[in-house]
Amino acid sequence: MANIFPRWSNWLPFKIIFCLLVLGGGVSAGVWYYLNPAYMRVGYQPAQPVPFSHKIHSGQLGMDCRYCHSYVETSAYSNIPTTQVCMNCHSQIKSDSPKLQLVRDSWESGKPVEWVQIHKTPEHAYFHHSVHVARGVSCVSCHGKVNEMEVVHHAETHSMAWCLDCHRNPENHLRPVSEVTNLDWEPPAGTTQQKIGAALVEKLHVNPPVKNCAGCHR
Amino acid sequence: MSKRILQHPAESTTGKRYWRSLGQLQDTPEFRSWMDREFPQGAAEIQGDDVSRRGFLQFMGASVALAGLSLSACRRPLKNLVPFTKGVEWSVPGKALFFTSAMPSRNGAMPLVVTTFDGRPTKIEGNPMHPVNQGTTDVWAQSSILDLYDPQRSKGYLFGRKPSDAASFEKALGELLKGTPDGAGLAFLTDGTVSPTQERLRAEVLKKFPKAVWASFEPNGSELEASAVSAAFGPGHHAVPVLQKADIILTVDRDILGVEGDIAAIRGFAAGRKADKAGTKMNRLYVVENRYTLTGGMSDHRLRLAASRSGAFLKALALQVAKLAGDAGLAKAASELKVAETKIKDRWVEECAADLVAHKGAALVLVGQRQPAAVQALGFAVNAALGGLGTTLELRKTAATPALSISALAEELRKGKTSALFILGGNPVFNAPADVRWADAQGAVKTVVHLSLESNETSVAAQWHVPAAHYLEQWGDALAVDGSHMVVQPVIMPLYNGLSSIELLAKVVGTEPDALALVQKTFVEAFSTQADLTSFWAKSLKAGFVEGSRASAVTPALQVDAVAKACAEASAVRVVENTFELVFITDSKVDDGRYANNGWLQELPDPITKLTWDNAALLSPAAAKKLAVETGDVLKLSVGEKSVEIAALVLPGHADDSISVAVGYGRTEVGSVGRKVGVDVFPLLTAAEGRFRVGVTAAKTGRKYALAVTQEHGALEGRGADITRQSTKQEWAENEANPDYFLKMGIDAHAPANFSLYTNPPLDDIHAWGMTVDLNSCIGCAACMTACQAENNIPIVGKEQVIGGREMHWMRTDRYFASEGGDADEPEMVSQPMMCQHCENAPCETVCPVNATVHSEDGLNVMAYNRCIGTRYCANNCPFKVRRFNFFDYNERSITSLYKWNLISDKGMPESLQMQKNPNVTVRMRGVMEKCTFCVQRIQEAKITSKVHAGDSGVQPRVPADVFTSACAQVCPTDAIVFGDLRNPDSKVAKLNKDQRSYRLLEYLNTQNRVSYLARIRNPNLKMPDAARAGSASKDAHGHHGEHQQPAAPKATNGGHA
Amino acid sequence: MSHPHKVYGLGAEFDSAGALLAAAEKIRDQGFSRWDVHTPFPIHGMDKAMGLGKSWLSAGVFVGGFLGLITGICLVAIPSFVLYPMIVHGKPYDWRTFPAFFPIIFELAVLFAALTAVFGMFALNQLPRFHHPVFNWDRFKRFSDDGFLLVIEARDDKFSESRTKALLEQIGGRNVTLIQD
Amino acid sequence: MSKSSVSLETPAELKREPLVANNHSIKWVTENVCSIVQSPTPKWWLLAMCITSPIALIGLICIVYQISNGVGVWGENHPNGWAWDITNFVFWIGIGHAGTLISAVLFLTRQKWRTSINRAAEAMTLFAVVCAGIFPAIHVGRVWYAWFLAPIPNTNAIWPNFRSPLLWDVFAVSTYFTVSLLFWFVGLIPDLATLRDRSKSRIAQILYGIGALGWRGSNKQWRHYEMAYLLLAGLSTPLVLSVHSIVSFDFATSIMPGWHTTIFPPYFVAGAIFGGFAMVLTIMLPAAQIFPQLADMITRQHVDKMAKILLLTGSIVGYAYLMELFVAWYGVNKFEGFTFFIARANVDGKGWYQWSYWIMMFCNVISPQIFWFKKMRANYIAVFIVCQFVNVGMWFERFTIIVTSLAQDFLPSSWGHYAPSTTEILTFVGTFGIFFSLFLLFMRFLPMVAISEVKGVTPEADPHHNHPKH
Repeated sequence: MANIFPRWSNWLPFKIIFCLLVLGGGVSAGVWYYLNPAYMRVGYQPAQPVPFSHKIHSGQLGMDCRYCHSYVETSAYSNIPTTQVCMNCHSQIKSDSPKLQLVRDSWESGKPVEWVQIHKTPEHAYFHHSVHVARGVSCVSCHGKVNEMEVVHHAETHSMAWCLDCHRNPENHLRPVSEVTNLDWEPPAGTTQQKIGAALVEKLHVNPPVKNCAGCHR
Repeated sequence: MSKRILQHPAESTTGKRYWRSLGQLQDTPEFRSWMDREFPQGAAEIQGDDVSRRGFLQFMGASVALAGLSLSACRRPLKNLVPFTKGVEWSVPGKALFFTSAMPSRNGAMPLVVTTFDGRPTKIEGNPMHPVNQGTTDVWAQSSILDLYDPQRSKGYLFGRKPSDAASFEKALGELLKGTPDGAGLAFLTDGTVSPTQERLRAEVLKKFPKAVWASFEPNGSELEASAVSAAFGPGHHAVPVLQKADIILTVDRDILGVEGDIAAIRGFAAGRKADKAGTKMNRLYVVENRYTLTGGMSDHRLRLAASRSGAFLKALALQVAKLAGDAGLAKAASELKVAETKIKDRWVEECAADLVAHKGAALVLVGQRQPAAVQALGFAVNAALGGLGTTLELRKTAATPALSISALAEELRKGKTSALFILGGNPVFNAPADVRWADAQGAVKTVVHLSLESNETSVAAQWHVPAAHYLEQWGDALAVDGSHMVVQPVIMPLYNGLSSIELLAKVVGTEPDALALVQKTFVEAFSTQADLTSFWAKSLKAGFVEGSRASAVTPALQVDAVAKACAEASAVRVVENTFELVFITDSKVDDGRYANNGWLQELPDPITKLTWDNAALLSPAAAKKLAVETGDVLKLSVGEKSVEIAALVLPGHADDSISVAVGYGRTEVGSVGRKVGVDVFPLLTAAEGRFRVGVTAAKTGRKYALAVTQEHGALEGRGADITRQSTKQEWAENEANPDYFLKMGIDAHAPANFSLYTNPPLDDIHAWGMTVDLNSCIGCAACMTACQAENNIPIVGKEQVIGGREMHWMRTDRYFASEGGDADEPEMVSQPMMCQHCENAPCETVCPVNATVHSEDGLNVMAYNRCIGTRYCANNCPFKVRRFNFFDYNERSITSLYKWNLISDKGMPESLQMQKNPNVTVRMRGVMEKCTFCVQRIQEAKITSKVHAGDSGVQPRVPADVFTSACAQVCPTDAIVFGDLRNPDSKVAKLNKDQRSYRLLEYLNTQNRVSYLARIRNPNLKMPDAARAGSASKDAHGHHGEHQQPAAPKATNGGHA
Repeated sequence: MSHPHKVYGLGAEFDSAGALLAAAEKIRDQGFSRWDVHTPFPIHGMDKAMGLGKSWLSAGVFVGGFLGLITGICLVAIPSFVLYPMIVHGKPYDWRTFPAFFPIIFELAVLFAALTAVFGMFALNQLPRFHHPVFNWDRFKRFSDDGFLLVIEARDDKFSESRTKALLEQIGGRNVTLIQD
Repeated sequence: MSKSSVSLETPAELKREPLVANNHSIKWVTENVCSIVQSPTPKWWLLAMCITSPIALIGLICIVYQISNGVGVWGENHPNGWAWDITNFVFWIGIGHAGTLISAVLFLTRQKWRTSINRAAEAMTLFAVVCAGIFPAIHVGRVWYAWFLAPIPNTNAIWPNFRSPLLWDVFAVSTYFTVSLLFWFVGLIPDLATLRDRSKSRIAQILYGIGALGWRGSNKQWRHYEMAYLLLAGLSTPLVLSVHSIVSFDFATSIMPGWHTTIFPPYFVAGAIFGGFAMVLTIMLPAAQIFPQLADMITRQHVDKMAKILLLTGSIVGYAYLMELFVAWYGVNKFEGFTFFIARANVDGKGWYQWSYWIMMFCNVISPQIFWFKKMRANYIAVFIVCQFVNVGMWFERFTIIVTSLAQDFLPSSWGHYAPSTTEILTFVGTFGIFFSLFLLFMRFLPMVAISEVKGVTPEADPHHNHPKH
């Protein structure tokens, strides 16, 4: 028997190659799936220090988003409301609720409530809220149906490709500027989102940066 | 930032200590009043963000708290958003707020508008409403924001060099003053800035302490000019040149467009220099100077002459003017002046005088402030003879009360009877003239209280050091160049509890040290005639100055006999043959040393020498040859018993018997930036001889010293017609009808028309951003470089790196010395701002392998830092070499530890410096390329605003013409840089782009630059002997060019390794 | 196909390349099909002597190269023209920029062709195959030195232990050995 | 095998000098080549490794230092964005051309003398490409983002710029390395089988056995093997020409004076062959002295032919240099004229790097001219010395091209000197350590000469050769 290698070794290279292919494919698929904003971000739902319910305030009470997020139409940032804004109502309503103890403490001590950040724009991207709102991009397009969320979660991927989806085809997402904060808005019967969107693109001269990197990176 | 700042105890030593924490102040009345003052009411919040990028430091220490991983947040670290509890009026998170203010200086305060983001000032601009500067500023105003955030600023009281506190100081102050009820033994020393409130408090101090002594000192001040004015016109006046009214200007040893002028003079000159179309009226500038200055660079005719011989020149000129104008008084005065034996080019003087006299009433002669008072007085007499009084030379009543000179004060102190000396600003131990022997004098005082921004040489020699408030931190007032009353409005609470000088004086007087109240009281007294003072205050505060408060001109007659007497009494300037004169020049960056710890200024190349991080002995090529030295050789300059050793820098166009050296370097007690930078030449400067000194010997030491010069090569190499196009007024008039006159110069005159096989993709945005740079207006002051640095978060890299050629400035001002025939001694100087040209066919783009730099539809060559991997190929393929690479992590690492192994060296930017960063511009990391973006953050802001304004109206959103501009264009004192929308026919840039003088660099490459230059027009007097030289270096001569080559700094021997 | 006696075949050794060539011609003429020669270097004329035609590997390589070409065109064109057209150096984003894409298309064509050549050869030669019955023949290792060997497999229809052995010895084979599997 | 395919037969009518001298047998070839690998480790080899491997380690330390601190630890600056890094890259990649050229082009043109040197030359190619690949990889500012170069679909929806010559480089160099590696490995398979069959130790048997992939030398295998080898040679030939052309595009497609030149592709390819052959000789001449067993395989005839190639390619390169000067003069473009006549040739004393230009001129154009003389071609010492000149000269050629064009370009204001840093120098020196260490490992563990191919050119290999065995 002068054979150096046993008979089973003939299949070994193929087995190794097969394993490597499976492993490589698995790693690629894993990276693809897990290291993707669709997994990393979507569904992120941290507990907030105050159990504030958007579902009650925005959904049931029908408060406009801009009551609290008051600078969304003027600033790049959509602000988190001050304690004062909470207290505008809650000094009268549910003024004894234990859930609001932190808010009352904040109001008395002057120490702000530390809310947990959910949507975080990457450091190299400069997102501007006011221009989006002014051009008919609804809150719901990026933040999902917050009015149905008891606890807010990250609803969309916020990846660059996702941004580009809308920047390239804004007609798929635009709505009349007056309906921007109406999270339940649907295109009226007899028309479609595309038709309305295309008309708005035309009317408002919507021309978001697509080739211009400096639109968002500067 | 692992700690939540919000829960910090007030005394925390580990957290941020640059501003008051919430815990410290939340319930105190001061906090409330401060809040009311800064943000009277309303609602706002701070959104968490990362300081490393946006420098977004949170107001009051509210902060993003990185609390690590928690179960509910297993995918990413927990970050918090911290809103205000109560909103603050006007403050909208993420939006800039603008406040008017003013930067005090000895030349008159600079009216400013300060940009703040969430309570922290980030950028300074000129006040566009003020007639003096109309929105423009200068290098010092731009960089003063960095002084505010200087991490090595004085942070507390020092007593005997040991930390103390405000309470101890108050106690000590009380005891000091108790000891001397009439003020005997009290002395005050202030700097030369004029503040109405300080003047008022001075009067109160002297009223309360009548025996107190009050002195004032500015190392680079204008005392000689003041005495010349008072000799010529009587005391209490000062002279203000009105350059916009002058058609013919002669400066004699006076850098009126540079360090010896002010923004009003620069703007006045530029206004008279506009070359809108061929044949328009344009001023003519004759310059007599010992070294190239910005003024010399703008000259039509320039005469190299040692400062010590300027008197001789002026005498010859005055005699000639007197002869032509028939002014016997002037002739008499001039003939009385005793001057050094000097050979002056007769024809130069004759033709210059003839030109001046021919423009009687519109001629101006300016004499250097370092010249003897008699010479300056004679200069005023010449102006009077030329009919310039009241037109080109305006006289005003001085605002400041006379004070003792520092020499007199030193004598007083040496008597040993002074118990307390208050030094309000300034650094006399370092920069008082050597013969004053200030250190001894100060040592004779029992208690010296020194108020300053930094702990300097004077502080360590004083018993008490009091940290000063930066002008952006405390209320104050000041007078602008035109004498208008301005309120210095603070935009941030004192970061380190510093006191302003008026607060300290108020403490001395015993009134409430409330700066706002003090300033308002002055205001009320000054404008008591106003009906509604409250709204007048508010209106003035909003405008930044008090309208109508401009100082009015007075018209005293020239006392020609007094001038003659002064001339007769003045002793002649000695000239010692075979020695040099040493001219002490005000440094264009650190001034008298006060800005030594400002990294932006230290790294800013001097407009003339392009030297950074140093001073040097400037001398002419001929003098260098005589001494057998070249740039970088250390010279020993000796006079009397004193000597200094300083590196030589050979500068074409310098007078051969003169050496110039900038003062203000060689500071010893200073932060790490300014330490060991340059050589202190104050030991050679004496009060007796003034700011030039004769009889100085220079000797080669044989040692070498590495100078960090940013422009190695100063010659144009026969490329003048390609790069810096020029013509003369006369030649332009001849070619008025030729649209190609400026387009077909240099290689473009020969190259065939560009032809492209491609159809370029359309740049079809509604806007097309572009820029023009008017070389005729640009004086090369480099204010644009500093503005760019402040706006765009550009780091400094340190001297070693500058020597290695890694400076990061996005724009530079190229300075060429060029002359036809290679005349090394008499070259012309040309300045050219150079930044990314935003080529439509950008060569940098195609070579980037990762699409990190591409083109936008509005014509920008955009750079996505986060995509860049740093191949540097784009920089290589840039014909203008305007791209800048982060060779190291200049933002995160100290410039002294760049070569230490990264693993063991500390990283991170001082927090106070993070506060300066523009939140709308990425702070770049190492390994990425960067370059001028045309201030794309401003473009985007403007576009977004136009879109938000358009709303759902259906109006096409479009940025209106000239509603914003780039940082460099905004700062430019001469409006040479104009930025805007080329596609908007109403915009300035679109109009200038069509100017006949408009040309683009290297057109033959077909890069289709978006930056165009407007050719420079010189206005020579054809009768002058040197008339033919004007602009000749930029003419398209074939084969017989030659320029002088500035010997390069020994860069190559200092390659960038540790 | 399993052989009851696990006989793989018969091996014979020849003196020289020429002798082997002559022997191969004879074996071919005898009508054997499952046999081969093992030599330290390829012998000129052996293909003909064994009745083998031209290798078809070249056709596969052409296909591979062509696939590389198509891949290259798609790789450069789809992102540049369809997925994210960008304005780069004022160059159009359509077919007119193709000259700038030639290098990558070319390189990919060559790469694919070369990979096809190598791995196609492996496949045709059934490599890697570490264990093989011929290695059981103790004189087999001489093939990689200076041996000229001829092996006829037992699977060949014409194979017969005794007759084939005789044939091999007759045509000059030495050390004719029965190779066990 | 058909006539159209390669013939290993030496036509008898052309009475050439034998490629294997002294009429050795096939067995002799095996014995001699394998004895290098299978004899005990010689002392000189250990000594050489002790020198080269620390040098390689220093290079690696420099690379780690550079990556952790930034490109600033090198001497590059504005305007010299590239200097030693790309010089070294082009230098090594140029050297890496000889191996494939010898293997492929000479194979296709039936230059059978190649057989004894092609294996070592190919190995040299691979190691040179390894060294070359280091520089573009580490010269980028953010190495950790170098994967942006790969066209991978990503959530940013952004792609590399396929118009960039640097991306072409990525594809060209990686393809070249892959194909060269395959070519080399395919050639090694029969020889690894030889080593496998001769090895006594179990470990060696297994290791060589794995490398040999179970090669049995059967004619059915040889048939496909030869076809594969021929095809690889056919593919490698345009590849080798394209790679250096593409490397030259880095410069030729730019707009810098001195770079923007259409002559670059042929000039660079010629230069690469030139430099590559010099490096082959640099290695093979000492190797032939160290291993006397190889002396009959690497004969004077080989050296003579390679010297002639050096003369030819050196002259082509010289022609290119002169043509550049001519075009610069004829084109009347002042910027280009300045680069060639002043920055490089320094006719008026204003050039900064004229020494580099004249070193290049002397080494690359003048020194090979001695090979017009047969005596010089036959003198191993002279050949070796000229090869060293060529190695130096080719490095300076790249340095001249890169640095003179960048240091003094369009605007005099941005001109700047360049000086290398210690780290930069040590990194380059380190690549020599890596190169020679790898080559020493190759000499020790793999057959330096293509055994089966050399056997194919022995007289005995001819089936019609009637010489009795032994």
